[in-house]
Amino acid sequence: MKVRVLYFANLRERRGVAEEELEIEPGTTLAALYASLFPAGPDGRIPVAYTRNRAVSPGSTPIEPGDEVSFLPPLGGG
Amino acid sequence: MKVRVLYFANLRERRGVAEEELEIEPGTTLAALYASLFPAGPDGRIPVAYTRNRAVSPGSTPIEPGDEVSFLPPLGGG
Amino acid sequence: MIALVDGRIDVAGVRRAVDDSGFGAVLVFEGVGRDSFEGRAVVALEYEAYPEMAVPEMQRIADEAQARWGAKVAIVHRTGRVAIGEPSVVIAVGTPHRAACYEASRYAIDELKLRVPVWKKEIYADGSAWKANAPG
Amino acid sequence: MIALVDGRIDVAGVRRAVDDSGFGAVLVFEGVGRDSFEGRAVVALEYEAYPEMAVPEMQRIADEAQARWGAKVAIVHRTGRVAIGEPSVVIAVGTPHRAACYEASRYAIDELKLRVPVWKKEIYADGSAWKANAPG
Repeated sequence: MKVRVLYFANLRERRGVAEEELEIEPGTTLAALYASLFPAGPDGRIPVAYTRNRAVSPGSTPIEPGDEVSFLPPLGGG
Repeated sequence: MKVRVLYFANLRERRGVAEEELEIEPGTTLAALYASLFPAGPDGRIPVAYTRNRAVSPGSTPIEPGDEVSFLPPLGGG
Repeated sequence: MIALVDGRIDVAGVRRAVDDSGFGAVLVFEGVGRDSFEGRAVVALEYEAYPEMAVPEMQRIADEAQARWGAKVAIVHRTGRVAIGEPSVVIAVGTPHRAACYEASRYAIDELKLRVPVWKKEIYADGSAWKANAPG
Repeated sequence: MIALVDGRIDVAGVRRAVDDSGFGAVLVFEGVGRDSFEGRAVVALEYEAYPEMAVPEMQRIADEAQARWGAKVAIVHRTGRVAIGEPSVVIAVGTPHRAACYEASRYAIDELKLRVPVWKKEIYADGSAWKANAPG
Protein backbone atom coordinates (compact mmCIF):
# COMPACT_ATOMS: atom_id res chain seq x y z
CA MET A 1 0.00 0.00 0.00
CA LYS A 2 1.12 3.56 -0.65
CA VAL A 3 1.91 6.27 1.92
CA ARG A 4 3.13 9.83 1.49
CA VAL A 5 6.00 10.70 3.81
CA LEU A 6 7.26 14.23 4.56
CA TYR A 7 10.69 15.04 5.98
CA PHE A 8 11.81 18.20 7.76
CA ALA A 9 15.02 19.76 9.02
CA ASN A 10 17.78 17.23 9.81
CA LEU A 11 15.61 14.31 8.71
CA ARG A 12 15.05 15.97 5.35
CA GLU A 13 18.78 16.49 4.98
CA ARG A 14 19.55 12.88 5.94
CA ARG A 15 16.91 11.48 3.60
CA GLY A 16 17.87 13.87 0.80
CA VAL A 17 14.26 14.65 -0.18
CA ALA A 18 11.45 16.73 1.36
CA GLU A 19 8.79 14.16 0.55
CA GLU A 20 8.24 10.88 -1.23
CA GLU A 21 5.65 8.20 -1.83
CA LEU A 22 6.57 4.83 -0.33
CA GLU A 23 5.18 1.34 -0.70
CA ILE A 24 4.78 -0.27 2.74
CA GLU A 25 3.31 -3.44 4.27
CA PRO A 26 -0.26 -3.13 5.55
CA GLY A 27 -0.27 -2.80 9.35
CA THR A 28 3.04 -0.94 9.53
CA THR A 29 3.02 1.48 12.46
CA LEU A 30 4.40 5.02 12.48
CA ALA A 31 7.23 4.02 14.82
CA ALA A 32 8.14 0.99 12.69
CA LEU A 33 8.30 3.06 9.52
CA TYR A 34 10.49 5.65 11.22
CA ALA A 35 12.85 2.98 12.53
CA SER A 36 13.14 1.40 9.09
CA LEU A 37 13.79 4.72 7.34
CA PHE A 38 16.26 6.06 9.91
CA PRO A 39 18.36 3.29 11.40
CA ALA A 40 19.94 4.24 14.73
CA GLY A 41 23.42 5.70 14.33
CA PRO A 42 26.21 5.96 16.89
CA ASP A 43 24.26 8.78 18.65
CA GLY A 44 21.02 6.82 18.60
CA ARG A 45 17.95 8.12 16.80
CA ILE A 46 16.66 11.68 16.58
CA PRO A 47 13.64 11.78 18.91
CA VAL A 48 10.49 12.60 16.95
CA ALA A 49 6.79 13.23 17.29
CA TYR A 50 4.86 11.03 14.85
CA THR A 51 2.14 12.56 12.73
CA ARG A 52 -0.55 10.94 10.65
CA ASN A 53 -2.68 13.11 8.38
CA ARG A 54 -1.35 16.28 10.05
CA ALA A 55 -2.17 15.23 13.60
CA VAL A 56 0.35 14.15 16.22
CA SER A 57 -0.29 10.44 16.85
CA PRO A 58 1.16 7.60 18.96
CA GLY A 59 4.01 5.63 17.39
CA SER A 60 1.85 2.50 17.68
CA THR A 61 -0.70 3.91 15.21
CA PRO A 62 -1.06 1.69 12.11
CA ILE A 63 -0.66 3.54 8.84
CA GLU A 64 -3.65 3.40 6.45
CA PRO A 65 -3.46 3.47 2.64
CA GLY A 66 -3.07 7.01 1.31
CA ASP A 67 -2.03 8.50 4.65
CA GLU A 68 0.27 11.52 4.88
CA VAL A 69 2.86 10.69 7.50
CA SER A 70 5.72 12.64 9.05
CA PHE A 71 8.26 12.55 11.88
CA LEU A 72 8.81 15.86 13.61
CA PRO A 73 12.28 16.43 15.08
CA PRO A 74 12.54 18.72 18.14
CA LEU A 75 10.98 22.10 17.28
CA GLY A 76 12.92 25.34 16.86
CA GLY A 77 10.32 27.97 16.01
CA GLY A 78 10.08 31.43 17.52
CA MET B 1 10.52 86.26 49.28
CA LYS B 2 9.64 85.03 45.81
CA VAL B 3 8.77 81.49 44.74
CA ARG B 4 7.78 80.05 41.37
CA VAL B 5 4.76 77.76 41.54
CA LEU B 6 3.63 75.35 38.81
CA TYR B 7 0.13 73.89 38.55
CA PHE B 8 -0.98 70.81 36.66
CA ALA B 9 -4.20 69.05 35.71
CA ASN B 10 -7.14 69.83 38.00
CA LEU B 11 -5.03 72.19 40.15
CA ARG B 12 -4.09 74.17 37.03
CA GLU B 13 -7.74 74.40 36.08
CA ARG B 14 -8.78 75.49 39.58
CA ARG B 15 -6.00 78.08 39.81
CA GLY B 16 -6.61 79.29 36.25
CA VAL B 17 -2.89 79.54 35.40
CA ALA B 18 -0.14 77.02 34.67
CA GLU B 19 2.46 78.89 36.68
CA GLU B 20 3.00 82.10 38.63
CA GLU B 21 5.49 83.86 40.84
CA LEU B 22 4.25 84.36 44.41
CA GLU B 23 5.49 86.44 47.32
CA ILE B 24 5.49 84.30 50.50
CA GLU B 25 6.68 84.57 54.12
CA PRO B 26 10.14 83.13 54.81
CA GLY B 27 9.82 79.72 56.48
CA THR B 28 6.61 78.76 54.69
CA THR B 29 6.48 75.00 54.14
CA LEU B 30 5.32 73.20 51.00
CA ALA B 31 2.24 71.89 52.80
CA ALA B 32 1.35 75.31 54.22
CA LEU B 33 1.60 76.95 50.81
CA TYR B 34 -0.61 74.25 49.28
CA ALA B 35 -3.20 74.65 52.03
CA SER B 36 -3.29 78.42 51.59
CA LEU B 37 -3.59 78.25 47.80
CA PHE B 38 -6.20 75.46 47.74
CA PRO B 39 -8.58 75.72 50.69
CA ALA B 40 -10.38 72.48 51.42
CA GLY B 41 -13.73 72.24 49.64
CA PRO B 42 -16.74 70.04 50.47
CA ASP B 43 -14.80 66.98 49.14
CA GLY B 44 -11.68 67.89 51.11
CA ARG B 45 -8.41 68.60 49.35
CA ILE B 46 -6.92 66.87 46.32
CA PRO B 47 -4.10 64.69 47.71
CA VAL B 48 -0.77 65.79 46.27
CA ALA B 49 2.91 64.98 46.25
CA TYR B 50 4.94 68.10 47.04
CA THR B 51 7.91 68.99 44.88
CA ARG B 52 10.70 71.50 45.43
CA ASN B 53 13.13 72.17 42.60
CA ARG B 54 11.82 69.19 40.65
CA ALA B 55 12.26 66.65 43.43
CA VAL B 56 9.46 65.09 45.47
CA SER B 57 9.87 66.46 49.02
CA PRO B 58 8.11 66.18 52.40
CA GLY B 59 5.31 68.69 53.03
CA SER B 60 7.27 69.95 56.04
CA THR B 61 10.10 71.21 53.80
CA PRO B 62 10.62 75.00 54.14
CA ILE B 63 10.61 76.85 50.84
CA GLU B 64 13.78 78.81 50.02
CA PRO B 65 13.93 82.04 47.98
CA GLY B 66 13.83 81.37 44.25
CA ASP B 67 12.57 77.78 44.58
CA GLU B 68 10.41 76.14 41.91
CA VAL B 69 7.56 74.46 43.71
CA SER B 70 4.67 72.28 42.61
CA PHE B 71 1.91 70.03 43.91
CA LEU B 72 1.37 66.85 41.94
CA PRO B 73 -2.18 65.47 41.90
CA PRO B 74 -2.59 61.68 41.49
CA LEU B 75 -0.79 60.60 38.31
CA GLY B 76 -2.53 59.38 35.17
CA GLY B 77 0.27 58.61 32.71
CA GLY B 78 0.54 55.51 30.55
CA MET C 1 15.28 57.42 23.31
CA ILE C 2 13.38 59.03 26.17
CA ALA C 3 10.93 61.75 25.20
CA LEU C 4 7.66 63.57 25.57
CA VAL C 5 6.11 64.42 22.21
CA ASP C 6 3.19 66.61 21.30
CA GLY C 7 1.90 64.79 18.19
CA ARG C 8 1.58 61.18 17.04
CA ILE C 9 4.25 58.82 18.33
CA ASP C 10 6.50 57.29 15.66
CA VAL C 11 6.15 53.71 16.90
CA ALA C 12 8.61 52.29 14.36
CA GLY C 13 11.16 54.89 15.43
CA VAL C 14 10.82 53.91 19.09
CA ARG C 15 11.30 50.27 18.06
CA ARG C 16 14.43 51.08 16.07
CA ALA C 17 15.95 52.83 19.09
CA VAL C 18 16.47 49.41 20.73
CA ASP C 19 18.05 47.70 17.71
CA ASP C 20 20.99 45.54 18.75
CA SER C 21 22.38 42.49 16.97
CA GLY C 22 22.80 40.75 20.34
CA PHE C 23 19.08 40.90 21.12
CA GLY C 24 16.86 37.88 20.50
CA ALA C 25 13.65 39.48 21.82
CA VAL C 26 12.02 42.87 21.36
CA LEU C 27 8.71 43.95 22.90
CA VAL C 28 6.86 47.10 21.96
CA PHE C 29 4.14 48.08 24.42
CA GLU C 30 1.51 50.62 23.39
CA GLY C 31 -0.86 52.19 25.88
CA VAL C 32 -3.82 53.12 23.70
CA GLY C 33 -6.80 55.42 24.16
CA ARG C 34 -9.90 53.27 24.80
CA ASP C 35 -13.40 54.17 23.66
CA SER C 36 -15.03 53.63 27.04
CA PHE C 37 -14.41 53.78 30.77
CA GLU C 38 -16.79 51.98 33.13
CA GLY C 39 -19.43 52.00 30.42
CA ARG C 40 -19.16 55.70 29.58
CA ALA C 41 -18.20 56.59 25.99
CA VAL C 42 -14.81 58.34 25.75
CA VAL C 43 -14.24 60.43 22.61
CA ALA C 44 -10.61 61.45 23.22
CA LEU C 45 -7.93 61.78 25.89
CA GLU C 46 -5.79 64.72 26.90
CA TYR C 47 -2.41 64.30 28.54
CA GLU C 48 -0.41 66.90 30.41
CA ALA C 49 3.09 66.52 31.88
CA TYR C 50 5.61 68.21 34.13
CA PRO C 51 8.34 67.79 31.53
CA GLU C 52 11.33 68.80 33.68
CA MET C 53 10.42 66.00 36.09
CA ALA C 54 8.81 63.50 33.69
CA VAL C 55 11.72 63.07 31.29
CA PRO C 56 14.35 62.44 34.00
CA GLU C 57 11.99 60.00 35.73
CA MET C 58 11.43 58.06 32.48
CA GLN C 59 15.21 57.98 32.04
CA ARG C 60 15.66 56.60 35.56
CA ILE C 61 13.15 53.82 34.84
CA ALA C 62 15.01 52.93 31.62
CA ASP C 63 18.32 52.92 33.51
CA GLU C 64 16.88 50.66 36.21
CA ALA C 65 15.66 48.17 33.60
CA GLN C 66 19.06 48.26 31.96
CA ALA C 67 20.84 47.58 35.26
CA ARG C 68 18.46 44.81 36.31
CA TRP C 69 17.82 42.95 33.03
CA GLY C 70 20.49 44.21 30.62
CA ALA C 71 17.62 45.70 28.63
CA LYS C 72 17.78 48.58 26.20
CA VAL C 73 14.63 50.65 26.80
CA ALA C 74 13.05 53.49 24.81
CA ILE C 75 10.06 55.37 26.24
CA VAL C 76 7.99 58.02 24.47
CA HIS C 77 4.91 59.57 26.08
CA ARG C 78 2.56 61.83 24.24
CA THR C 79 1.02 65.06 25.55
CA GLY C 80 -2.01 66.97 24.32
CA ARG C 81 -5.05 65.41 22.72
CA VAL C 82 -4.90 61.71 21.80
CA ALA C 83 -7.57 60.13 19.60
CA ILE C 84 -9.16 56.79 20.49
CA GLY C 85 -7.03 53.97 19.09
CA GLU C 86 -3.83 56.00 19.07
CA PRO C 87 -1.01 55.27 21.52
CA SER C 88 -0.44 57.68 24.41
CA VAL C 89 2.75 55.88 25.40
CA VAL C 90 5.11 53.53 23.56
CA ILE C 91 7.78 51.50 25.36
CA ALA C 92 10.26 49.42 23.36
CA VAL C 93 12.48 46.92 25.17
CA GLY C 94 15.21 44.71 23.72
CA THR C 95 17.05 41.89 25.53
CA PRO C 96 19.07 38.81 24.60
CA HIS C 97 16.31 36.45 25.85
CA ARG C 98 12.55 36.77 26.05
CA ALA C 99 11.88 36.16 29.75
CA ALA C 100 13.85 39.28 30.69
CA CYS C 101 12.14 41.21 27.91
CA TYR C 102 8.67 40.61 29.36
CA GLU C 103 9.82 41.45 32.88
CA ALA C 104 11.61 44.64 31.86
CA SER C 105 8.71 45.84 29.69
CA ARG C 106 6.16 45.24 32.43
CA TYR C 107 8.42 46.96 34.95
CA ALA C 108 8.78 50.02 32.73
CA ILE C 109 5.05 50.58 32.19
CA ASP C 110 4.13 49.81 35.81
CA GLU C 111 6.75 52.22 37.16
CA LEU C 112 5.84 54.87 34.61
CA LYS C 113 2.25 54.84 35.79
CA LEU C 114 3.35 55.13 39.42
CA ARG C 115 6.19 57.61 39.16
CA VAL C 116 6.16 59.78 36.04
CA PRO C 117 4.33 63.12 36.47
CA VAL C 118 1.78 62.89 33.66
CA TRP C 119 -1.95 63.45 33.96
CA LYS C 120 -4.86 62.20 31.86
CA LYS C 121 -8.22 63.78 31.17
CA GLU C 122 -10.99 61.73 29.62
CA ILE C 123 -13.11 63.69 27.18
CA TYR C 124 -16.77 62.62 26.89
CA ALA C 125 -19.40 63.85 24.49
CA ASP C 126 -20.80 65.95 27.34
CA GLY C 127 -17.91 66.73 29.65
CA SER C 128 -14.55 65.56 30.91
CA ALA C 129 -12.76 64.22 33.98
CA TRP C 130 -9.19 63.87 35.23
CA LYS C 131 -8.43 60.19 35.77
CA ALA C 132 -5.76 58.91 38.10
CA ASN C 133 -4.08 55.53 37.73
CA ALA C 134 -5.12 52.92 40.27
CA PRO C 135 -2.56 52.75 43.09
CA GLY C 136 0.26 50.19 42.76
CA MET D 1 -3.86 37.34 10.87
CA ILE D 2 -2.14 33.98 11.13
CA ALA D 3 0.51 33.27 8.52
CA LEU D 4 3.81 31.85 7.44
CA VAL D 5 5.70 34.19 5.11
CA ASP D 6 8.80 33.67 3.05
CA GLY D 7 10.24 37.21 3.13
CA ARG D 8 10.49 40.04 5.63
CA ILE D 9 7.61 40.31 8.09
CA ASP D 10 5.54 43.51 7.81
CA VAL D 11 5.61 44.28 11.55
CA ALA D 12 3.30 47.30 11.25
CA GLY D 13 0.80 45.17 9.34
CA VAL D 14 0.76 42.53 12.09
CA ARG D 15 0.20 45.33 14.64
CA ARG D 16 -2.71 46.76 12.64
CA ALA D 17 -4.38 43.36 12.57
CA VAL D 18 -5.21 43.75 16.28
CA ASP D 19 -6.60 47.30 16.05
CA ASP D 20 -9.73 47.68 18.17
CA SER D 21 -11.10 50.84 19.74
CA GLY D 22 -11.90 48.89 22.92
CA PHE D 23 -8.26 47.95 23.52
CA GLY D 24 -6.14 49.94 25.96
CA ALA D 25 -3.00 47.83 25.57
CA VAL D 26 -1.17 46.39 22.58
CA LEU D 27 2.03 44.34 22.74
CA VAL D 28 4.11 43.43 19.73
CA PHE D 29 6.66 40.69 20.39
CA GLU D 30 9.48 40.12 17.92
CA GLY D 31 11.70 37.08 18.08
CA VAL D 32 14.89 38.30 16.43
CA GLY D 33 17.92 36.56 14.95
CA ARG D 34 20.87 36.97 17.38
CA ASP D 35 24.48 37.30 16.34
CA SER D 36 25.79 34.61 18.67
CA PHE D 37 24.85 31.37 20.42
CA GLU D 38 26.91 30.18 23.37
CA GLY D 39 29.78 32.36 22.21
CA ARG D 40 29.77 31.17 18.59
CA ALA D 41 29.17 33.82 15.90
CA VAL D 42 25.92 33.29 13.98
CA VAL D 43 25.73 34.89 10.54
CA ALA D 44 22.10 34.04 9.66
CA LEU D 45 19.22 31.74 10.52
CA GLU D 46 17.15 29.44 8.33
CA TYR D 47 13.62 28.43 9.23
CA GLU D 48 11.59 25.58 7.81
CA ALA D 49 7.96 24.71 8.59
CA TYR D 50 5.34 22.03 8.07
CA PRO D 51 2.84 24.62 6.84
CA GLU D 52 -0.27 22.39 6.84
CA MET D 53 0.26 21.74 10.55
CA ALA D 54 1.98 25.00 11.59
CA VAL D 55 -0.74 27.42 10.47
CA PRO D 56 -3.63 25.57 12.16
CA GLU D 57 -1.55 25.24 15.35
CA MET D 58 -0.82 29.00 15.39
CA GLN D 59 -4.54 29.59 14.90
CA ARG D 60 -5.35 27.32 17.85
CA ILE D 61 -2.93 29.25 20.06
CA ALA D 62 -4.54 32.55 19.01
CA ASP D 63 -8.00 31.12 19.70
CA GLU D 64 -6.91 29.90 23.14
CA ALA D 65 -5.60 33.36 24.04
CA GLN D 66 -8.84 34.88 22.80
CA ALA D 67 -10.92 32.51 24.93
CA ARG D 68 -8.77 32.93 28.04
CA TRP D 69 -7.95 36.66 28.00
CA GLY D 70 -10.33 38.20 25.45
CA ALA D 71 -7.23 38.98 23.41
CA LYS D 72 -7.06 39.58 19.68
CA VAL D 73 -3.87 37.83 18.50
CA ALA D 74 -1.98 37.98 15.20
CA ILE D 75 0.96 35.64 14.58
CA VAL D 76 3.31 35.67 11.59
CA HIS D 77 6.31 33.35 11.37
CA ARG D 78 8.93 33.62 8.69
CA THR D 79 10.50 30.76 6.75
CA GLY D 80 13.72 30.68 4.75
CA ARG D 81 16.81 32.69 5.54
CA VAL D 82 16.56 35.40 8.21
CA ALA D 83 19.33 37.96 8.66
CA ILE D 84 20.66 38.85 12.11
CA GLY D 85 18.54 41.61 13.62
CA GLU D 86 15.44 40.74 11.60
CA PRO D 87 12.40 39.16 13.23
CA SER D 88 11.69 35.49 12.59
CA VAL D 89 8.35 35.74 14.37
CA VAL D 90 6.04 38.63 15.22
CA ILE D 91 3.12 38.30 17.64
CA ALA D 92 0.72 41.20 18.17
CA VAL D 93 -1.76 41.07 21.04
CA GLY D 94 -4.46 43.57 21.94
CA THR D 95 -6.59 43.58 25.11
CA PRO D 96 -8.66 46.07 27.09
CA HIS D 97 -6.12 46.09 29.98
CA ARG D 98 -2.39 45.56 30.14
CA ALA D 99 -2.08 42.69 32.62
CA ALA D 100 -3.97 40.36 30.27
CA CYS D 101 -1.92 41.67 27.34
CA TYR D 102 1.37 40.57 28.91
CA GLU D 103 -0.05 37.18 29.89
CA ALA D 104 -1.58 36.49 26.49
CA SER D 105 1.56 37.58 24.62
CA ARG D 106 3.81 35.42 26.76
CA TYR D 107 1.43 32.49 26.38
CA ALA D 108 1.42 32.81 22.60
CA ILE D 109 5.21 32.80 22.17
CA ASP D 110 5.77 30.06 24.77
CA GLU D 111 3.15 27.80 23.18
CA LEU D 112 4.41 28.55 19.68
CA LYS D 113 7.89 27.38 20.63
CA LEU D 114 6.49 24.18 22.14
CA ARG D 115 3.80 23.25 19.64
CA VAL D 116 4.22 24.80 16.19
CA PRO D 117 6.16 22.61 13.72
CA VAL D 118 8.92 25.01 12.71
CA TRP D 119 12.65 24.27 12.73
CA LYS D 120 15.66 26.57 12.95
CA LYS D 121 19.14 26.18 11.56
CA GLU D 122 21.93 28.43 12.74
CA ILE D 123 24.37 29.36 10.01
CA TYR D 124 27.97 29.99 11.09
CA ALA D 125 30.90 31.27 9.06
CA ASP D 126 32.13 27.65 8.84
CA GLY D 127 29.07 25.44 9.12
CA SER D 128 25.56 25.14 10.45
CA ALA D 129 23.44 23.31 13.03
CA TRP D 130 19.76 22.60 13.64
CA LYS D 131 18.78 24.10 17.00
CA ALA D 132 15.85 22.90 19.06
CA ASN D 133 14.05 25.05 21.60
CA ALA D 134 14.72 24.19 25.22
CA PRO D 135 11.91 21.97 26.57
CA GLY D 136 9.05 23.79 28.30
